[in-house]
Amino acid sequence: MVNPVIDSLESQSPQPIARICGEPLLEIPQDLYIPPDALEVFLDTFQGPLDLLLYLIRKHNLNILDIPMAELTQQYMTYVEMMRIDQLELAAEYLLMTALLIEIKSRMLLPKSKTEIAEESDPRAELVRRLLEYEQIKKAADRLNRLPQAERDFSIAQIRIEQNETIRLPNVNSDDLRNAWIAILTRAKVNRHHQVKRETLSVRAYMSQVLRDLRTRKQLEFYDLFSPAATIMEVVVTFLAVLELAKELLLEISQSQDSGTIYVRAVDVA
Amino acid sequence: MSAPSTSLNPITLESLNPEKAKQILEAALLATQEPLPISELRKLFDHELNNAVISRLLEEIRDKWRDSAIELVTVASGWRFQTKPEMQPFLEKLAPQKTPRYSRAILETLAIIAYRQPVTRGDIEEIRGVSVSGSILKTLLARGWIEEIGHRNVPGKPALFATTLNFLDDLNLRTLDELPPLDEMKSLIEPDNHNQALPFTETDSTDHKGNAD
Amino acid sequence: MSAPSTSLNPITLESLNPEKAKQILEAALLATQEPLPISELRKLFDHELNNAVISRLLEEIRDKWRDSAIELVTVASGWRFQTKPEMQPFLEKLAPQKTPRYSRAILETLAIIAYRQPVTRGDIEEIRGVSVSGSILKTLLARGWIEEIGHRNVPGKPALFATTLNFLDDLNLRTLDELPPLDEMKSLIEPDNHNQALPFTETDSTDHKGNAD
Repeated sequence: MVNPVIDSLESQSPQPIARICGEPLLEIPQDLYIPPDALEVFLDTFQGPLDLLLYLIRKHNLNILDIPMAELTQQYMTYVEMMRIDQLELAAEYLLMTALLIEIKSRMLLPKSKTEIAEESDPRAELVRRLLEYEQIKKAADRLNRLPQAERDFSIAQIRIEQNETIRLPNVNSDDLRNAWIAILTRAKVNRHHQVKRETLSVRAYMSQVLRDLRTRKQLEFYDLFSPAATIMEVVVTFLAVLELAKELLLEISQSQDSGTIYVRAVDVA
Repeated sequence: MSAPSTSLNPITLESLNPEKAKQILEAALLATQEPLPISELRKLFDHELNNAVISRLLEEIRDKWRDSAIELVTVASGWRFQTKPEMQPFLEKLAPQKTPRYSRAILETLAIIAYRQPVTRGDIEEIRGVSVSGSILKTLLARGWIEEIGHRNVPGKPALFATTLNFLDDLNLRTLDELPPLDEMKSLIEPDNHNQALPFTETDSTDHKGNAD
Repeated sequence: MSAPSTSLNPITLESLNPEKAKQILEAALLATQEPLPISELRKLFDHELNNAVISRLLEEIRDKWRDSAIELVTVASGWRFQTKPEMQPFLEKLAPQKTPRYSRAILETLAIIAYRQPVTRGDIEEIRGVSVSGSILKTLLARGWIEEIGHRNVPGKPALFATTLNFLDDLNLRTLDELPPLDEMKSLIEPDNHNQALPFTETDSTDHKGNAD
């Protein structure tokens, strides 16, 4: 069983990895010394403690175990002090990371029994796993950002649809009419003084038809109202329609003499 | 499937030739719904091309597209691509326009005229319990769904309205009898019989319907 | 087919030939911002053309446009026309403000959601090692790239986030499989002899332990 190994930080890095533990110690403060007034840049540069640690490992070939914890902790605390001003939450995360590093270090330094080594996972393993997972996502984010992106890298064609200037008329179906009726009747029921009569539509339809006929010809002989081809039912309905029209004062029926011709006249508007 | 050469060499204004310029104009016009005036299009080339040159290029683009489904047109505020009008029936199948709906007042008026014709405006107002604006009747008259078929012989001689054949056609009905029956409204209406001005009973009307067909 | 002029004779489905069909498809695709799936495009022809025919026509259209300023592409939710990337520098001159660019925090959050979905905010924080501000998720939600798809059944019932079809569309992808592959974590932790310098072998760590003190 071999412990996990962090791959060379940057395979493309030309210089050999510094193995002397003193070397990274010199570099880190140089690279990471951030004057307080440049704090925003610092916060902008690193996404958090994982990112910072990854940077230290990758750029400076930092061996996690080589980090002099006292010094690193001191550095971290400096940053934490700076961050406390307005980024308390972030400061806490850096602090937690420092604590974790110290814990790892201390556990590595403790003598272990053989059984412990066999059973217990390497204290660094979890940190390494997290670092690698973070690094994986960091790279993925970068690649994602390099994919062509709508609006940023290309525009979507969208031309106008030319429409004829036809006015669209609302459609009505017979259910709409029935619903309208129900609404009217519901109201009518509330206002009981309205008398809503129920009758067959056929008579109403014939009433309209008789009036229509009278519109073209001012006066009709009563018998002309009845088509010879009409069925008995039509004759009856037409007759009822004429009676109803007369009752509603929609037409006038006149007969000048007994058994004479009965005339049906439209109401004279003029 | 070799990549077009244009994607390999970035276009610069220095390497601009008329073909490239036309491509850029096309891209801008195809990606923009609003008309683009020439003054705006000149920005594409950092104002290095003058109005006359751009106008000429636009004319060439217009000619090039003449036989396709879309056309480059010039309108008051500039140039734009649009689909040709004959494409509209097809495009409507993708996004059927929402058909407007008639207001409740119009529908109720129409229902009253359909079920109670012939009626005067006064009848409608009495049934609806509110006044009926002239615009409602005008709308229905303009639609060709109702017509004046006479006048009631009462003071003022008010016009009588009835539905038209056109109304039946538009509603896919052959006769008024095919309108939904009002039977189920019985519960809503006064169940007394003395109001029934006409002798027809339910069964009669059914018989009649059968005969009329 | 008698008259050649498309603009004079209304196009009917009966008179449809492949050229006309392609014109109609082009008009629809150019006029619609959202990608159109074939199932939607079939509506243009009242479903008279089957998927295979429409696919073939689309391929032909794609070939026809290959050398122009815009291209026909297929993305997660269908087909659409878009300008070629090399046109973008010019188009930006028309609307310089509208290009969104995202911070690393947003991109990392997006990457976690894209590659590990569905994830909770806690999952994202765990991977990034920092808290995730609400504004990051809001930005991605507002762009329509992520959505809440449920809740994890743990105390607090945290929301689960996943990427949307729109995210794939905007990145010119058809499926999540087309995302750039993740680096294999295994390769990073595999022991390899070039890197003895690295600390994480048994022997190294022992050595360093001595040094560090």
